[in-house]
Amino acid sequence: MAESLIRNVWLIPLLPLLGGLIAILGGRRLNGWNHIPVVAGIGLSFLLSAIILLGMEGAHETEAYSWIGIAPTSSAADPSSGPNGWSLVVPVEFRVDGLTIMMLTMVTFVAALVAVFAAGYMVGDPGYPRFFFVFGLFVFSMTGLVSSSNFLLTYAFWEGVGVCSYLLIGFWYAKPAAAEAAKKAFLVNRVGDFGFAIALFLLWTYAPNHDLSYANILTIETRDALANTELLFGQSALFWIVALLFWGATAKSAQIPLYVWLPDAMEGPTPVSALIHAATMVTAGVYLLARTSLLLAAEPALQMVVAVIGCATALLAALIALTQTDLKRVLAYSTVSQIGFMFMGIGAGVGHIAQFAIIGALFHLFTHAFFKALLFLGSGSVMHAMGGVIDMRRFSGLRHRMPYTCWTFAIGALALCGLPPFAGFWSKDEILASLKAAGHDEHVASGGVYTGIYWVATFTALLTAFYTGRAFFLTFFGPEKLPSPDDPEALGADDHHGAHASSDHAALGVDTPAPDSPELSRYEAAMGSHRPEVGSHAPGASATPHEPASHGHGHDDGHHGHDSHFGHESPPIMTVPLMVLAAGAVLVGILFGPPTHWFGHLIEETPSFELLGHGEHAFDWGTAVSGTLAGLIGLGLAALMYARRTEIPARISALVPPLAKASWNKFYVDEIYALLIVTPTRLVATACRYFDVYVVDGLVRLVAFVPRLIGGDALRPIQNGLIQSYAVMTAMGVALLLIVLMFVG
Amino acid sequence: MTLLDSRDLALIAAIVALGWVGIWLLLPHRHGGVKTARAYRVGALLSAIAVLLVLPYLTPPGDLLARLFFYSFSLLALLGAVLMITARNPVNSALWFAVVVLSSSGLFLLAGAQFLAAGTVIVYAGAIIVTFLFVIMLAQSHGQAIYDRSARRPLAASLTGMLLLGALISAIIAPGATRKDGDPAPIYSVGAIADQPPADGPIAAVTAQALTETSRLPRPLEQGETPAHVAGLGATLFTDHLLTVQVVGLLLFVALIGAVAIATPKAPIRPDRSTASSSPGSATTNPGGVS
Amino acid sequence: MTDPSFPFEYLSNYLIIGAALMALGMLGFLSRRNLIVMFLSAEMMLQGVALTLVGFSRYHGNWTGQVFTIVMLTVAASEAALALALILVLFHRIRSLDVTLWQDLRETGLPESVDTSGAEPYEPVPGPESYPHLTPSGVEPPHPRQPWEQRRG
Amino acid sequence: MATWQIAVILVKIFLIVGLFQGAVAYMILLERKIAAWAQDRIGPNRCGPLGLLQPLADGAKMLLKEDVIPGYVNKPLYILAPAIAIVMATIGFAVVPFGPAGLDAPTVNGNPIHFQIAPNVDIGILYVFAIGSLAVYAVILGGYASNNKYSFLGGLRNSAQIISYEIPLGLSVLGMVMLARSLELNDVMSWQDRNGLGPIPAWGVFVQPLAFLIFLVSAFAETNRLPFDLAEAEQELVGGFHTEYSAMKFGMFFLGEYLHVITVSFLTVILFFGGWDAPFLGVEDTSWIAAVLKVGVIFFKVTLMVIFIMWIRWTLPRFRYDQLMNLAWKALIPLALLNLVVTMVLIQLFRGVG
Repeated sequence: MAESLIRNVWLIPLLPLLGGLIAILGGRRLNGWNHIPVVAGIGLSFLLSAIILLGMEGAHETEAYSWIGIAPTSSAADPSSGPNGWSLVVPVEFRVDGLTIMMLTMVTFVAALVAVFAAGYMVGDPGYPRFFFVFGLFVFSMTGLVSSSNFLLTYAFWEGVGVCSYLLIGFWYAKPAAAEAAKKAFLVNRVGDFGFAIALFLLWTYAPNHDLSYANILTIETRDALANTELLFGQSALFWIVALLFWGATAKSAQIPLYVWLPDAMEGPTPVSALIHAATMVTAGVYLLARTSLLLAAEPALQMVVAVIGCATALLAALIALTQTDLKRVLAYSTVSQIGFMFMGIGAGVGHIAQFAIIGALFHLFTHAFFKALLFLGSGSVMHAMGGVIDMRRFSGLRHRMPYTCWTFAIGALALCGLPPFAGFWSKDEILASLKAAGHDEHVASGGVYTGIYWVATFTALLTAFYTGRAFFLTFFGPEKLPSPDDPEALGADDHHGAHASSDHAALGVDTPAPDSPELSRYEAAMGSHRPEVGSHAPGASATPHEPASHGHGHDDGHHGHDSHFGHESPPIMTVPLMVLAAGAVLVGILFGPPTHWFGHLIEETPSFELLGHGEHAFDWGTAVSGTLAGLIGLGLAALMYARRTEIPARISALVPPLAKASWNKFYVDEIYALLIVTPTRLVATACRYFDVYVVDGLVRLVAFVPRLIGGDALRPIQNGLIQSYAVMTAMGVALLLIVLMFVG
Repeated sequence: MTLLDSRDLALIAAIVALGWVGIWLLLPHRHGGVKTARAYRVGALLSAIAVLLVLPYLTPPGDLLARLFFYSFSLLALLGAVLMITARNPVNSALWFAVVVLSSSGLFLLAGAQFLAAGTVIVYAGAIIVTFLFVIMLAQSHGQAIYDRSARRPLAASLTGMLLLGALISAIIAPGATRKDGDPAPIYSVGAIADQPPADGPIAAVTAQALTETSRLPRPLEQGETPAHVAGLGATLFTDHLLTVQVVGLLLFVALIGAVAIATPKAPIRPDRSTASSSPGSATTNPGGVS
Repeated sequence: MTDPSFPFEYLSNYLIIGAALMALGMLGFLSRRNLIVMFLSAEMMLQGVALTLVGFSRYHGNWTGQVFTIVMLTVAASEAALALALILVLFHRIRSLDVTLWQDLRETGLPESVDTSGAEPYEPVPGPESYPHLTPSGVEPPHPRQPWEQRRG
Repeated sequence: MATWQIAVILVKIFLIVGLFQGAVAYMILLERKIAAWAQDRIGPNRCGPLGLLQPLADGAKMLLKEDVIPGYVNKPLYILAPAIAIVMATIGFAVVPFGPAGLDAPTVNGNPIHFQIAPNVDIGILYVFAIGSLAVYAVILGGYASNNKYSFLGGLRNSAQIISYEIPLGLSVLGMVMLARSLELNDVMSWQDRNGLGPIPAWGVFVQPLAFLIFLVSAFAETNRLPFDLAEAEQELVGGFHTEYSAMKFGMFFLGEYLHVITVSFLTVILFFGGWDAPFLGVEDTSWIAAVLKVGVIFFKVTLMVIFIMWIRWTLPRFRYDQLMNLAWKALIPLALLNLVVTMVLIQLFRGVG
């Protein structure tokens, strides 16, 4: 069974695509059941990958078919001919090894649950078929990305997930904020993809046989050959390739300096945020770096850079997350921060702990997918209940109204804090342990840096616990309060989000176009239908600030706790995935982690990982204790400050106003980008425009003037509009040319 | 002057001249006037002589049966072509074209291209020409229109066509494959080009990129042996020329959509003619949409 | 490389027949005025080229020529579909298949290059005399407007 | 090619042509009998015992009748049309095996004797389709040349129908072709014989049931048999494209139609019912007795098929023209494509397994 499945592993990407195609081709005819084919497709894919996971031994590669093959002639087939020989082979080949099957199983599992959740969450949206089509397309691209066995194919799917991300962030494309965010994500990702593409060109140029398959590239021989090729600035080709791959990874995985798109990507529907912008796609960069870790391991300087960037990102994002009031944005920054942890792990893969560190990073990727998807879906559930409001200042104390959501969210939060025995603890601990080991390794040149990173990471873990606790307590504890348009915070939100494109609709949350707004009518004109959910589920939100709430929900929060339309728990189709994911967030750490080492053994079956350095590693009680302590302290502080609405936060922010303000404004990164990049680009563009209009166009006009002079009278009559006249000239021309060549030549 | 001897030159000139006059006489009059039967007879005679003059350039291939078939197919193709372009009735034109297609399918068979022979008959004779017959019959069910009975500048057109023929024939028979070593190598001679092996001719770069081993016949054929045809062609199509197949499939798909989009009966462009033109026009457009 | 049972002389047979078909097709395309006959002539040119390609394919002993002929076949099929659709549309507009009626894409200010005023009048082939001429009876129905016979009319 | 081989081929040609022309005469009798049975009549019973001489009388009538050529017809095309009809119907038999042929053929002194006029034609099925597609000309020219509105309409309708149904016909066959990996009809038969699950033979009707249905429907349409005989439609079109034909010219059209029925029955039997395949007759059995038995089996199956076709004629009512076109373009072609794709996927999945 598993053997034939491994041979036909292309089925795993194909099934979700088929489901998506059925969903969109069925359209309205499916009558709101469009999610069924997609869920079925993803579920089948998960089953297949689980079967492969259980029955797999070693690594396999299968070639589905070879799309383009431009092979060298026998004379040019010399492998050492380098850039002068030419060859391009584009096989559609897939591989099954530990890394791949881990990612496949994780992606399809989470995606299946998120799809089920989305089936409840997106009910009634006019773009329902489109949503599930793009959803299927995304799962197709993502599974293709992780199962492809060839850099070129990986790149194609890499772009595929980018496109799907774009389509899903801008799913409500009639909403300007969403359109802007989608554009931003797309452009920022292009910056990174540019690096990836250049890295591919370099690989193609310098790799032996111009073969871009993993089996060819990820070998010691190829690595040495690349390392011995001098390229630019005294650095080897290997250095540049790895650096550019890292550059590509920073964009996709939202690291400094290209992380800015991810928080804005929260404009998309929440299931999308959960799946794409938390669990799967953003980890593609980590996957890529892990996949090429053999190459990375040969460049210690770059590894240091990776670790430092990851550390800086983790710290910065955690600092920003401290003060954000938008629940989804807190989670988004936490995602950025956690991926920073993964990068730290990748960067710590030096010396004999290389394999251990990479496995740690991948394990964090694995566990993170579960609890972050859980947190996002939980926030989606909250948002669903609050009628699209996601600002934490406008609701609180929801634990009685939404018990399932509350407690599953709590489990996710504990996992994120890294408290034992939740999943996050095991994986974070492995990363910290590898950082510490890298610091103490005498073979590593600058171990001090790693020690520093270790302490910063521990501090970041504390911050993580703090802001996670803050979000949880703000949402679910304290006095019960539901959103109302009269809430002073609702208006105040506008001021603070002023820099954002979403400012217009902050009061109405990010998921729904404002009712009665021109955007909504345009949106509905575009979608051709009305979204019933807004009216029926969220009357509180349907009253705009200009129109006093006629329904009376917003005034006395304490008295209408049993309102059947508003602030209720989500339906089972949404809570069941939450519970499944919560079980995962508790269990995967113990099942797969250090207690069993299942995960480690699985990943070790990846061929190129066996070539990495590996030594013995005992469970490090020191990091475990310090990490747990950091988590407990952070959580405790959060409980102290937010569980029952104290004045401490305000006082603290009054104590260090510049820092708090900077954190509130996300450290002005967007503004700096605007100043450093957008403005100069605009200046250059203006200059180019003037050059184009006056110089180039002038030349063109000059050039055009001459033939007009010649052709005016001489050639005009020839164009008589009759096709046969033209054909006569052509035939005569050919005949005369042949005759002339015959008798003159 | 060095490449063709005077005998060939005279023969080609004769073909061109006879064909010119003959086809001019056979073509309809410029203003649709009626030509005398004698003019037709003279034209037919001259054209027939021109066609027969082409025959000396053909080399009899293979055994008796093959020769018989080859010459009959060639003659049929040429006669069919002449009759197609001179027929007054477009239905006859289409039928003569069917004759041309069938005889060139026969020539395909003789060249060992069985799949193409069958495919050409199915596609051309079975579908395209029949569809054309449809349109002709629907558009001109009554008699011959003025534009069928009048040619556009028949003298100049036949001169052009025959000059093209003469130039092509002289380029083909110019010594290339049979030239001696001392002679200059003419690059415009088909023989010279064909004689160069693809590996180092002027098309070397193209063939080197486009051809892998599968696109050749497995080995040189023995005398009289027929290659396993369809399997080899299929293997080539789906390995070396896979992209070609995909592009061609896309082309067909686009053409299908385009034809449907164009031929679907639309509201008349001129609103003032909406009542008058819809009723007689719709009858003619429907079968086209179907076919 | 080249097939010993198919020397250059045999190839040149195919080339000459192909060239003749091509030249005659060109002749027909230039001289005829019926859109459909012109199109058939163009198809005949393609047929000549196909013969040439098949000959070369056999001569070189590889499949490339035949593959390209298949491409030509498909192109011809697509072309036929589109051309027929276009011809139908054109015919629908002026009720005529005459190519010289479509000269609108000429340079502005040029006169039309084909003058059909000197053409001899159309004499319809006499129909079967056996058709009975019935005496009209009843109310004469309103006649539809005359179809738009000529663009200049 | 030795002279005796040509002689054998000529003998086979004469045999087949003579046999089938004669068979057609008796098929007409059979059809009339079946029609009578279906309509609870007696049928022809005057000429000879049980009406067995009726075909001879019919033939004599056809041949001896005055051959009228109406005025105002397009004479060359008018004469050409029936000739095309019968020629195309006859030469289609060239590649149809009526017994073991190719590698399975029995031998005389080591020389194989093929039960097929042109053995080892690499493109057998394509050839049959090519010839079949040329048969349209008879119809369309007959309709056009008659210079008669009803004939013309009948010709147009019929040729549109034939062109349309050629597509599902060809597509439905491709499944079997892909399975057998050959366009040769012999190979298709021997594939069906060689494969199979225990006692169940791998006949096309079992492995490609959908394709079989599509093929059957399209074959009815191709041969103008009754649910699809819009072109003749005696009640509506006064006989369709051959209204103006009489005597032997009409007889040629008639003969061509019945020859088509035989061809189609042969194709159905070969592609979907295993041809000469019977439970105790294997491909490895190349003795003469087996060969004769195989010929018997294939003719038996063909006879059953012909009777089935005639039976259907009196079972189903005629289609309307738009229904006919809808059936071809909106049902059969998509279904045939689907069948093709599914077959491809399954072959890809189980490649190397079976």
